[in-house]
Amino acid sequence: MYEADLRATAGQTMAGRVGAGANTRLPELYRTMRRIRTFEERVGELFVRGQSAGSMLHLSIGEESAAAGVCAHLRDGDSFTTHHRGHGIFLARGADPARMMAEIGGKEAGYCHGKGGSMHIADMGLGHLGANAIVGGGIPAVVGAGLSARHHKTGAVSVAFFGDGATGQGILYESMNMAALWGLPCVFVCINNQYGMGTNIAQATANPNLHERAAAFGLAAETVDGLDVEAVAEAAERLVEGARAGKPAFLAVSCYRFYGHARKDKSPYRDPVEEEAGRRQDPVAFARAALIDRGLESESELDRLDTEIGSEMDATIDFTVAQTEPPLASMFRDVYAPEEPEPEPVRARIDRVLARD
Amino acid sequence: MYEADLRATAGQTMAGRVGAGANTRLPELYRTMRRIRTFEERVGELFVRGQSAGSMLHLSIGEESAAAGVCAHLRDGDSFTTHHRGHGIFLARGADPARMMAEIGGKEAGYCHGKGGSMHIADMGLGHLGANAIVGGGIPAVVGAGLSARHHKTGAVSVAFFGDGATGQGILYESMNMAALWGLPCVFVCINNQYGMGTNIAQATANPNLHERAAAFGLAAETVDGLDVEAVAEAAERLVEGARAGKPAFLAVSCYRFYGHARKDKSPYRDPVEEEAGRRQDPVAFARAALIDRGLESESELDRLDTEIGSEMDATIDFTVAQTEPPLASMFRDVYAPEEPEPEPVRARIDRVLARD
Amino acid sequence: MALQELTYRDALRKALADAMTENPDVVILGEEVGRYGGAYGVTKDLIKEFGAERVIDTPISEPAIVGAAVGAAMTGLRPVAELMYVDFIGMTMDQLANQAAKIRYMFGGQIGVPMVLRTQGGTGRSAGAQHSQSLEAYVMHTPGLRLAMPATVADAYHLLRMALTKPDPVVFIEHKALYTMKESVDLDAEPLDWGKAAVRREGRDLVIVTYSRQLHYCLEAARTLSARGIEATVIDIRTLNPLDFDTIRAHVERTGRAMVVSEGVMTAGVAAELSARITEECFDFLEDPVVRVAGEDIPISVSTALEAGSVPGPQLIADTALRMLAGRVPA
Amino acid sequence: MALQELTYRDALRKALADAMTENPDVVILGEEVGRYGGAYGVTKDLIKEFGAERVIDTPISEPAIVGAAVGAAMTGLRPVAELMYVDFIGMTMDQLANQAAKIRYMFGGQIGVPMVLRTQGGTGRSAGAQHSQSLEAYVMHTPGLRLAMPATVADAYHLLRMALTKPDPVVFIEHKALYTMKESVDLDAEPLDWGKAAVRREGRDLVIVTYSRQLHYCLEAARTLSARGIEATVIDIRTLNPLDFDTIRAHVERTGRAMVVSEGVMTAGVAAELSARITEECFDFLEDPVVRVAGEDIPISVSTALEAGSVPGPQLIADTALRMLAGRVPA
Ligand SMILES: Cc1ncc(C[n+]2csc(CCOP(=O)(O)OP(=O)(O)O)c2C)c(N)n1
Ligand SMILES: Cc1ncc(C[n+]2csc(CCOP(=O)(O)OP(=O)(O)O)c2C)c(N)n1
Ligand SMILES: [Mg+2]
Ligand SMILES: [Mg+2]
Repeated sequence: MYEADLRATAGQTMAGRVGAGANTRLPELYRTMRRIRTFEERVGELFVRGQSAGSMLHLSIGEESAAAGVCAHLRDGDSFTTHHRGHGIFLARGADPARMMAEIGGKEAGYCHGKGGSMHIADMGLGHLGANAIVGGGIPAVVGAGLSARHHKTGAVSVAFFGDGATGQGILYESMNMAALWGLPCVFVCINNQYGMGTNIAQATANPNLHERAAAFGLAAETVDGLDVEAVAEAAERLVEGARAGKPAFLAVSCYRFYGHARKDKSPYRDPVEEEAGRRQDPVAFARAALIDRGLESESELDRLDTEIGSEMDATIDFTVAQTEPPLASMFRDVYAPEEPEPEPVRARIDRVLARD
Repeated sequence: MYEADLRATAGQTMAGRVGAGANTRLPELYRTMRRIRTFEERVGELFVRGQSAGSMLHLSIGEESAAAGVCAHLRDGDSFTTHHRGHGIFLARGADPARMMAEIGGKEAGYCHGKGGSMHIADMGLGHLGANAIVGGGIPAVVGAGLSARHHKTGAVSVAFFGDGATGQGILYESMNMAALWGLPCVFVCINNQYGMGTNIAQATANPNLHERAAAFGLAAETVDGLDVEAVAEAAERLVEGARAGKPAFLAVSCYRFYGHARKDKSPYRDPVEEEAGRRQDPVAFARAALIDRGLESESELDRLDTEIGSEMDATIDFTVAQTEPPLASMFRDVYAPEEPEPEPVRARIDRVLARD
Repeated sequence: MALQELTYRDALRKALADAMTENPDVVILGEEVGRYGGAYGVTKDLIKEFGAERVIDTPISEPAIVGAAVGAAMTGLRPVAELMYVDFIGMTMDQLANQAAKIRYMFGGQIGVPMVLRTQGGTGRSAGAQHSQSLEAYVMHTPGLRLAMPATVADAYHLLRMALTKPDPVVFIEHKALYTMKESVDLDAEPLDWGKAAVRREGRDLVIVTYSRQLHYCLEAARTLSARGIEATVIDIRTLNPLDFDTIRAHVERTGRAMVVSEGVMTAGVAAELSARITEECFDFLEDPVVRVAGEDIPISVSTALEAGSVPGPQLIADTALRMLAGRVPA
Repeated sequence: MALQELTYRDALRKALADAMTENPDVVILGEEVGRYGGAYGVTKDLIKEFGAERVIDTPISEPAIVGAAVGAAMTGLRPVAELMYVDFIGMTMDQLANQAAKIRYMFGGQIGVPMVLRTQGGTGRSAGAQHSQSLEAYVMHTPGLRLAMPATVADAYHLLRMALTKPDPVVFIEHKALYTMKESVDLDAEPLDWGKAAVRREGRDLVIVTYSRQLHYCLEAARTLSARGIEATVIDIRTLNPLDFDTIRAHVERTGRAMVVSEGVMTAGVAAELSARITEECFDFLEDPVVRVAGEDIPISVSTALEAGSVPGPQLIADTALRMLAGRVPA
């Protein structure tokens, strides 16, 4: 019965999609994806301008459909964690790109006051429980969030976003097993961009049909082609709503990492022919073409939108450059709760020790 | 083609089994299982006599077919690791029960000179890379042993034995993924005695068909009923030889933990009706009946064998009780290699510090 | 005021039960915490009282247990995760040290991780090298983690109750050899402040700083010493983070001699921190170097004789004090 | 004798290549060690020279990488496992501390685990809280694990070559800020003994004990001090286990003053061990308490300013020494 329900929902959405009518969400999905694409391009510029905090900047260009498609089905009160390549997901969930960029620049005005940076952005207001620099590190938190949702009967889901590389980490299976065992409202979204640094997924596992693992643990599990954001959104709707109803899920979104692993990596380990083909799997361009094809938007309307987004994102750089670094004293803040004493600085301790006579 | 080979082998063995002929290994398998059963009963006695080192004694009664069936297909040069309930496996592989019992008693004459005890028995001569008190802790070592076998072209396999509880540990999946990816000669044997302490496997996972997980990682994977040691041996032969040929494997042996988790546990969390039914799944009794049924051995011959084994195992207790504890100074030995200096005892350090004036 | 005769185990159990009654967001999760009642019986029958959704039996997945507790704590629960043995902390150090300990900081103070990780450690049950360790130093060396280690029945109760009100992650390490210890306690009494050391005995000649089970060995040694005319002050630090150094300083300055006693291995352990700190802050008052009495730098054997020899006992503590005060004692 | 101008990175690479050429059982396994050449380029092109069966790219599975190395070491290989960042050691502490470190002991001396775990730590690249730590104290506190931390190009080469001949597991921690450091070295020179500290500079006034990148900061501070008339001895301990305390003792007894400098957080860290040990063994020679200059007890921020502020630098080291010797220096 439960499965039947899901199929019914799925069927409806499909129908909605095929008819290129008013109820398509493609324009909105396109806009989200374009904002992500442009934001990431600007992150690259921030780096080139020497204004980023470090070079550990992981761009999600080519993966926009995963962020847009899944986040389209999240609601207020839902929560999520991301991996180190999580800018797009957070933007899709409603982040302020200026505060994001400021965080990436290590500035006081950033989401985490410059303590976190690109790999540790979080925002409790939007349910972002945190990006993570540990591959797989943020996954089990969604099990805990699922327990909270069950306990407080909030109807919220919690989504873990991670890369194909994280399927090497045992904690993923421990977490999926718990979610399935307890029927928690958890969704595991694997953004399979084919690479973990220089390692192709086929060099990391004998069976790259990643969803089969999740199925073996008892989750609803699918793989979807990330070229088509509508397909991602449909699968996400099915699985997210299933999870809300107590059937945790796994979704692998197949896509391609357009550029290097981090800003300095030129991917010398990849075949240029493969790269070219990979970059043709462009969900932003694909959606754009579909909008025009289906007569939902004209080329010039889209150009205007793209320009508008360009300006919005340009402003994030100007904003960031104008911001200040966090004050040195803030270093001792937030180790413990505000009502607790701060750790004593080493210099103060030494002063005390040597002031004895 | 590879799969076809396996099927052919399997077919042959089946044929061999159905004809209750000279080429059955059942008598030998029975003997191994009976020795395990009796040994474990004596371990229980050692505890009652207050001669065991601690109460962390985990008996494998009810699980003898896994040990006997799998070890029947191991050869010189093969290696294995076990979990904390590994006495039977080591015996099946040829251990000296007296040295085992002495180790369980924490005596100098034990396999590990009383440093290891029941949960840390090992013997490099027999390829026993060690029992482990960490659930799942011994599993990845077989991947390393598989790499060694590949490197040195020894043709050896390495087998990890563990319980159903270890399927909760992520390191199992990491290890299986590596073994499958690299085509290593590794076999993962899950002795599914239905319980991890007080937790039934159905309370630990949403999908208790454990072999499905291994299959999803690309291993040859089967579940076999542990009541029938010949079935276990057949599956083991298929999978062990497959692994030798480069197709790593997973075998779940279904059985029942007859007694408590450790010596002091009376399993109050189990339904007595279930326990009674579980204990009827007795691989030793089943094999005994089969031997008689098929006219391979007479009841009196088996009685004689059992008595002989009883005396052998009685002697292990007498041996153990007569042995001495390891000398106190041995405490500082074996932290590092023999050619390295031993750690300085705390007492000696304090003496040195306070001898200054 | 109602004095009760309670075991350490029951005091812990009562702390959990009282906290769960008071705060519906307290949940317990871990291996065998429910139907089995905990490997050492601390959570016995709590599942009957509070149900399986608040006393959650987990698969054997330590990393995810701690990780799930982190997520739960960030989303409105007050989880008490249990690690059956502190020896398993090695599997969870990423979730504990990289996640729980750093989340508040990395995220610029947006949120804390108010969880308690209960576990137990130490020797005393012939449990071998992987079930007998004292690993509190790993925790103490990790900024962001609070660390409590009760030595008495009253502290077992009060420290656990307090841990369950703290805004930051608390690692709470019990000692496996203390569970059956009985004391008469007043659970309604005003507890001492969280983060305040307890002076368990006062004496003029030297200060012994310790915690957890070694407190009892130190007190036993102090009685022996007293019979020999030496009076020791014995300080139980109770919480290693926060560390109440003021109490230690005051007593060391008064007596001029300090010994630190810990069951954990000596090198780079808690005893090293205490020793370094005392030297830094009380140097001019010290007549002797601070002496460390700690676990040997070796793994623990299953053999009972070797196990006992691997960690400090009352004899070694008393002998060391006698040597420190050699000038004062009639030979 | 042939002097070569080499980077720390290339010296490490050459050590691996030479060891692999000499001993066919040496294999490397880890994430991105092969085709990618290592996140910091240390294993660059080794896969071309030695093939994919000796330079093994693994999935992202730190616990199993270390566990596989343990099994490989027990069965005749000489594995060099790589952890891309020491910050990931938390996931592997079970395999490292409960398996690698204890196997020889638990099994009564039957077998050792001759593996090397190469990794890198420290600040300096704005890599944030989970990629900038100095976690050597966890390792130093674990009996059974050897621990080497090279500060110079020559040591990068020689210590790694030596580590690859040792019978016990060696954790080998490089510093991410040193990879591009260049020095002229003689790789054929007789290396100093494994386990022997290097006295990098001798001076009459105080001893600074340190290791890894902080050595360079200490030397810089020593030059500043020298200009102020203060002469410091700087000892690079190089291997934290075994620890060459004899060298430290000799110099502390001579100068009467000691400072220990470490990038790891101060509390319960390596600096605590060094301080405690010096106090114990050299108490009567000390004119000042041993002073610890170490990392702040906080996580590391991504902000470059906060990152740099979180760990010692030449300025703090020099200032501290000046204060210790305040009586001696013209104000
Ligand atoms: C535990 C851990 N191991 C290794 C790394 C280094 N590392 C950072 S990203 C990465 C690749 C991750 O690949 P994937 O999960 O596919 O994410 P992607 O980068 O493709 O988005 C690696 C190995 C890390 N940060 N954490
Ligand atoms: C990492 C770890 N977690 C928990 C334990 C405590 N423990 C010991 S045995 C056991 C149950 C194991 O069950 P299973 O793997 O099925 O083996 P069995 O005891 O049934 O043979 C548990 C939880 C442990 N020793 N190690
Ligand atoms: Mg990827
Ligand atoms: Mg079991």
